[in-house]
Amino acid sequence: MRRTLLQILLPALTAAVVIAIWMAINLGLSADTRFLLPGPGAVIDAFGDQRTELSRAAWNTSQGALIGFGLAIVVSVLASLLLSLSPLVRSSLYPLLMALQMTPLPILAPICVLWVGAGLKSVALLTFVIAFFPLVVNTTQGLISTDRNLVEFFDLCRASRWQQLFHLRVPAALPYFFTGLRIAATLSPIGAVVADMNAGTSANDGGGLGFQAVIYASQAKYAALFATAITTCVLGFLLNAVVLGLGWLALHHWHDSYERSDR
Amino acid sequence: MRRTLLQILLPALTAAVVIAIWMAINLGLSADTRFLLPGPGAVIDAFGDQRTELSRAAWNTSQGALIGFGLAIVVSVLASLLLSLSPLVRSSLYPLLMALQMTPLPILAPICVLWVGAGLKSVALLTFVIAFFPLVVNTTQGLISTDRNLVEFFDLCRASRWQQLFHLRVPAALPYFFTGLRIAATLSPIGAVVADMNAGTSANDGGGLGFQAVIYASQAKYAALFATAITTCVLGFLLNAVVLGLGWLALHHWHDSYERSDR
Amino acid sequence: MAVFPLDTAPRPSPLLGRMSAPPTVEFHGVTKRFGDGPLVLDRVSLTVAAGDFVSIIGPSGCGKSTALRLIAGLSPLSGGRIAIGGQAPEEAAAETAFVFQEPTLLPWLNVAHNVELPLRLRGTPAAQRAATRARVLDLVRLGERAAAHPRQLSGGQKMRVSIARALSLAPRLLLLDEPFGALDEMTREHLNEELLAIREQERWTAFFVTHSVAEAVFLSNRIFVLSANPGRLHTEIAVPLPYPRTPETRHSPRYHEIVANVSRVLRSVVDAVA
Amino acid sequence: MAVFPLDTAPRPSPLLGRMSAPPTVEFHGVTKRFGDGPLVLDRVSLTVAAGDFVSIIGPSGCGKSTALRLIAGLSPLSGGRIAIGGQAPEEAAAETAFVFQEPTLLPWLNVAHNVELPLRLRGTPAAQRAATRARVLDLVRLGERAAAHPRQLSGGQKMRVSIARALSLAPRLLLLDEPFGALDEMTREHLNEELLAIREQERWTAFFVTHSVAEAVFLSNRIFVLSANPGRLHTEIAVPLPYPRTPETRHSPRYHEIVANVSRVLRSVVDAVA
Amino acid sequence: DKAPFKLIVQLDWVAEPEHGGFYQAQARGWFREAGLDVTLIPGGPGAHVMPSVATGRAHIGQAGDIDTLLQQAEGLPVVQFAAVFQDDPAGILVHADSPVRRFEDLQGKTIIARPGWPFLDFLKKKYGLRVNVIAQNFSSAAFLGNREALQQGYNIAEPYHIVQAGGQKPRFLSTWDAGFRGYAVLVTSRRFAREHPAELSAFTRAYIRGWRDYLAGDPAPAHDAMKQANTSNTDGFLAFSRQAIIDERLVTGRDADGGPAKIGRLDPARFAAQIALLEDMGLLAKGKVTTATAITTEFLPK
Ligand SMILES: Nc1ncnc2c1ncn2[C@@H]1O[C@H](COP(=O)(O)OP(=O)(O)OP(=O)(O)O)[C@@H](O)[C@H]1O
Ligand SMILES: Nc1ncnc2c1ncn2[C@@H]1O[C@H](COP(=O)(O)OP(=O)(O)OP(=O)(O)O)[C@@H](O)[C@H]1O
Ligand SMILES: [Mg+2]
Ligand SMILES: [Mg+2]
Repeated sequence: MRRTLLQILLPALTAAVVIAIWMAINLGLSADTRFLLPGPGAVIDAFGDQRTELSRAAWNTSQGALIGFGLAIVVSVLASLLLSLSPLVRSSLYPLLMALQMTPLPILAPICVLWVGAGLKSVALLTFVIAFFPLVVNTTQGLISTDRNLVEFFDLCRASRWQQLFHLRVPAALPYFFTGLRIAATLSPIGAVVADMNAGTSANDGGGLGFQAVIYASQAKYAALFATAITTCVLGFLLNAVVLGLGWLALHHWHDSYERSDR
Repeated sequence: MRRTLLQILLPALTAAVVIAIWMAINLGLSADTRFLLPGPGAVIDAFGDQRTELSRAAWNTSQGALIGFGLAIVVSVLASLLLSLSPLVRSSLYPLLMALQMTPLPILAPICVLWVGAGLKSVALLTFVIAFFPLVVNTTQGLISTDRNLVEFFDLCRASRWQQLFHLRVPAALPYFFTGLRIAATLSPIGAVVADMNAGTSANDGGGLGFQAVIYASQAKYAALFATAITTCVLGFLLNAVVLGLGWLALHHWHDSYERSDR
Repeated sequence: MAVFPLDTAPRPSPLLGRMSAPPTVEFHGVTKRFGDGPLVLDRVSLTVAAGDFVSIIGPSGCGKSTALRLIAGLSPLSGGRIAIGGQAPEEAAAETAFVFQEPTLLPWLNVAHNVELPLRLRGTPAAQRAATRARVLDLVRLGERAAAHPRQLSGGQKMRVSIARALSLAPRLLLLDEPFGALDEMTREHLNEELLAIREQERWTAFFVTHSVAEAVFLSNRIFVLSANPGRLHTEIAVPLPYPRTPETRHSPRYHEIVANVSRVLRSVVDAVA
Repeated sequence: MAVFPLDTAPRPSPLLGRMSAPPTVEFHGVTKRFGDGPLVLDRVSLTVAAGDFVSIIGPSGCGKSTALRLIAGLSPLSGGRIAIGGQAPEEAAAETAFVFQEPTLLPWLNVAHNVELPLRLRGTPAAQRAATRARVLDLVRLGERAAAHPRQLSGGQKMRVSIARALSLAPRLLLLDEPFGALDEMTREHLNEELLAIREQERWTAFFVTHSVAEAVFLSNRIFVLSANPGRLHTEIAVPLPYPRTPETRHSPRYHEIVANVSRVLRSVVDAVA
Repeated sequence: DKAPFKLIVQLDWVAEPEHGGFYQAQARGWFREAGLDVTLIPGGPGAHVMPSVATGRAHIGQAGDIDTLLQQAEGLPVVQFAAVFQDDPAGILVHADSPVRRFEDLQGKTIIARPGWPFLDFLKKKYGLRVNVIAQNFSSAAFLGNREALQQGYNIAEPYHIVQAGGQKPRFLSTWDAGFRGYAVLVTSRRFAREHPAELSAFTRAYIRGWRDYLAGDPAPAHDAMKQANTSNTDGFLAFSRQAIIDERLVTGRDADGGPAKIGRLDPARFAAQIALLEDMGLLAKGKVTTATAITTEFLPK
């Protein structure tokens, strides 16, 4: 009971402190530079003024982020299964994945636009590229960190490779997988925003948050820019909350990272 | 012996296959679009032509990437130690870190430039922001996943919080830490490149790889753009190799993710 | 004390396509070292007939667990040869169940699922699995803890789950590494008797590591005494007590005589080390 | 058999600023359940005098480990009160060493570092640490394996490292959860005697969980028999054999009589359950 | 005599002929003659000219007048005080064989451009055009790779690079042909304008002299400096770009009254019209900026 209350109060307190610091800096800035950090009031006004653009942009970016995130999950799990097969496979394929991750967006974005067209598809694809790597590294590490004694038990049971994967390595990898998932859930919305800046389009669906951010930045609408950033963060928070919930469901009854109520 | 040979041959084979596919696509592309994927020959020429710019840019970016990476390690470890204290601390502070991670670069970059000036300092700072999050999430997860039985043993020894941290939680967290480190080592060079696009300057030291990439892209010098990308990848590979080596030193004698020679 | 038939539906051997028989086990000059460490097992040769119940005893660290792991094919030999029903350990058609020295349960599965796991991996239908699981859990007296996770069990309970899991398999080769060490004497005797009762129903060859000479004598028809540093086969002792053995066996003078005899051998082995 | 003085430099008690004495331990109606599960310990009351060597025996899962964890303050009580030297377990000034039922070694430290760890945490100087480590490792006969990592040890060796680690501490309250269960009889007897020898040198109150009635009788001056489901204190038995006890004690008729008596009590407890 | 006054100039892009006035004046030593120690900071993708100037990190910056007006409307404390280009050479690149020949042909098309480019709003307003935007980041890859593509570009740069990359020289639809005439301007912060009028005047005089000499005289000093500041500059590009600036009379003015005398001049009437147009298009809130607050001609030579 006291616990639950704290669990709500403390984060709220943190938020309050952040807003207080924000306001203090805003007031402390000279009149000349205040525009760089608009106050909370101005940002709230911006939310009101720009609600049509922002909600449309948020909707577009959410789609891109979710599709990219989903794609990253599916592909990274498959890739991790492959990579977990042996150190040789890893040393052969990891460099490829790293190269994909490290190719700068100015190269990737135009290719992507030419390939699948600008807008949602490109944004989802670029988001995928951004969210994929942390997932694949964590999931692979999880898959290869399985307790050797349990692996031997499965060998003895003459379990097939698949059985060993699904009954042993995959569940044992979940703590790593969910760690990667949290990183990816945080990177996906911001990845979608960055992708949108490089490959978004106003066609059909209208631009996303990245598109809006470029417009606001070029017009020095800093309050609106902050509103865009806050909207991105909210998307990330929501995605993270879902991931945290799933992690709890999958792990709390056995993993040591969750406090045991039955001590 | 056979093993070691394979360990060199297979990655080389992968590289060869990649280059072969690359050349095949290059030849298969129509004359109109071939420029999008310049052939290996053109890229090698570009390395030659642009060696002055590229080596200067690579040097600048390396500095930014290394400083940002180093900063990310130090700060993430400190932050993780804080976050590992309790679920309450986590639910209070994680949202803050996520917000930092998710603030779009068009917002962060100008503030950063104002604060520390364009160029190396800003690039290092923005690289830090990009590399920090995967590290902190992984390290924290590692710190809170400590075997409960060992925690109880430390409690019984009346170990101080610090002792428990340094003798127990930190070593136990190393597998997670190194996983995060690999992600960060990959993100740092590309992060420095992206940061350079947003806050780099050709003043004083000259721009980094990101700066060059944008210039090359705007000048339609695609072979040079690819040379930039390859240089970024090489930086990432080097950083990763160091991290892998350190991970091996720290973990191979006890962690199940390394194959045991003594079976 | 009721004895339940355990998963006795005919199972084809993976290689022979018919019910497999308990295998013979032969060690020919088996040598084992880990990496470039010292010798752990030194030229061990022994022959075990099909259906033998063999106990291995010896001081801590003499190589008992290592020997079982070699039989199971979990660890490569450094020298010599092991034949199980004439085949190399990795290829042996015999179905092997291994109760490891540590419980080795999957922490994310509850007791019921842990016990059912090997059957599940074999594709046994759910109904049959549930029946077998209920039977073996009753056998180790853990029927009521079926829903608990391993971390909620006592040390002895975890070990009993591991035993139940092995028994659910109706194996042809049974490797037991100090399975009853963490149990109280009464539970231990109960399980000793159950084990012998199951042996009357099914047929397997068993290797049983224990530190209790009395237990070794009660259960097995042959006892191998290992000496340590390096592990060598010191003595092989036959136990000429007839099966089936019952609680009364423990009171027979013959039994006590053999126990005293084995103890003396063992003591001489350990004293040689100390 | 030599007995080595173990880290006997005077250590101030953290609270009293002087050498602490072995504590008394009292249970007042102690009740324990996990979460909303069934009762594990039900109104257990007992009193242990300073310097007592208490054995706890009872069927697997009856709550022996739980009782030790409660004494160590590792687990909260559900009801009742425990006083250690008059204080609550978490605050007790007595320095406690606990040999857990599982070895609980740090996998990244080698044997030597694992054994030295608690002394290190206390800030004992390196030279003294090394001397103590060498002594306790000799005691458990693992001096030669000091450089090995836990995963390179046999089950019994791991347990011995854990025992050595506890003995290095010269504690005032010693909690031993089946420390010798994984050891062969000879090693076990050796360590039994060492333990008693150390007891003559240092002074501690000990709680010793075992499944061996003979061991319980040989070591302790009092035996608590627990019954299961829920764990209740069934009987308390005094062992009126004088200390120091020697290997000869094991041959005395008195000793055998008490063992037989305790066995009978234990059997009645288990039969009540089965 | 006094130590020279330190002045920092933030350019909007890497050193190129569009900065000819700065580099020529610098190379010829005319800033120093005017008692100024000028540092030219090349820009690039992350130049952040406006925040730098507004916060005093740089004293003078180069920017587009329309963006500047929009930002002034948001309260940025900057003022426009001299022209770089009388007409901004921005426009739409069109493939040589594209059927798009006039602005009217853009109906329903998609243009690769910076999101929020006001010219597109203007087209919508003037021709009733509906066009879509694909966000771009200075790269012309997507344009080159697609024969149908249309892209925002600079007449004095992209065509050259596209030809160099093996493409056909694209056609160009200029903003001024549509009647959308923006300046490229120099800006400074209000505070600096208030506190250092003399230095600004001296600077502007030297800057105009630099342009005049760069366009009419020998550009070699400026080009050498530009090559040093930006090693990817080639003689071919510098010559092309300078020639385009001369041919299109970007610095001297495309109007009838154009000529060297117009270098640097700002026309308040044109600004008033510009502001009215932006207000009309809904990009500027009415009355938020006026010519009086947006620009000053105080530092231009009388
Ligand atoms: N964390 C827990 N949650 C729920 N039940 C638990 C937990 N820990 C122990 N128990 C239960 O409490 C009972 C007592 O456990 P405990 O470990 O004290 O037994 P024990 O006497 O030490 O047995 P053993 O001789 O097998 O070690 C057991 O039935 C066990 O299943
Ligand atoms: N992976 C390993 N690397 C190096 N040495 C090992 C390894 N595993 C076991 N050993 C050593 O081999 C010897 C035999 O070990 P084993 O586990 O077979 O002993 P054991 O007879 O089962 O002992 P216990 O009764 O204590 O379980 C021991 O000295 C042990 O330290
Ligand atoms: Mg063993
Ligand atoms: Mg226990």
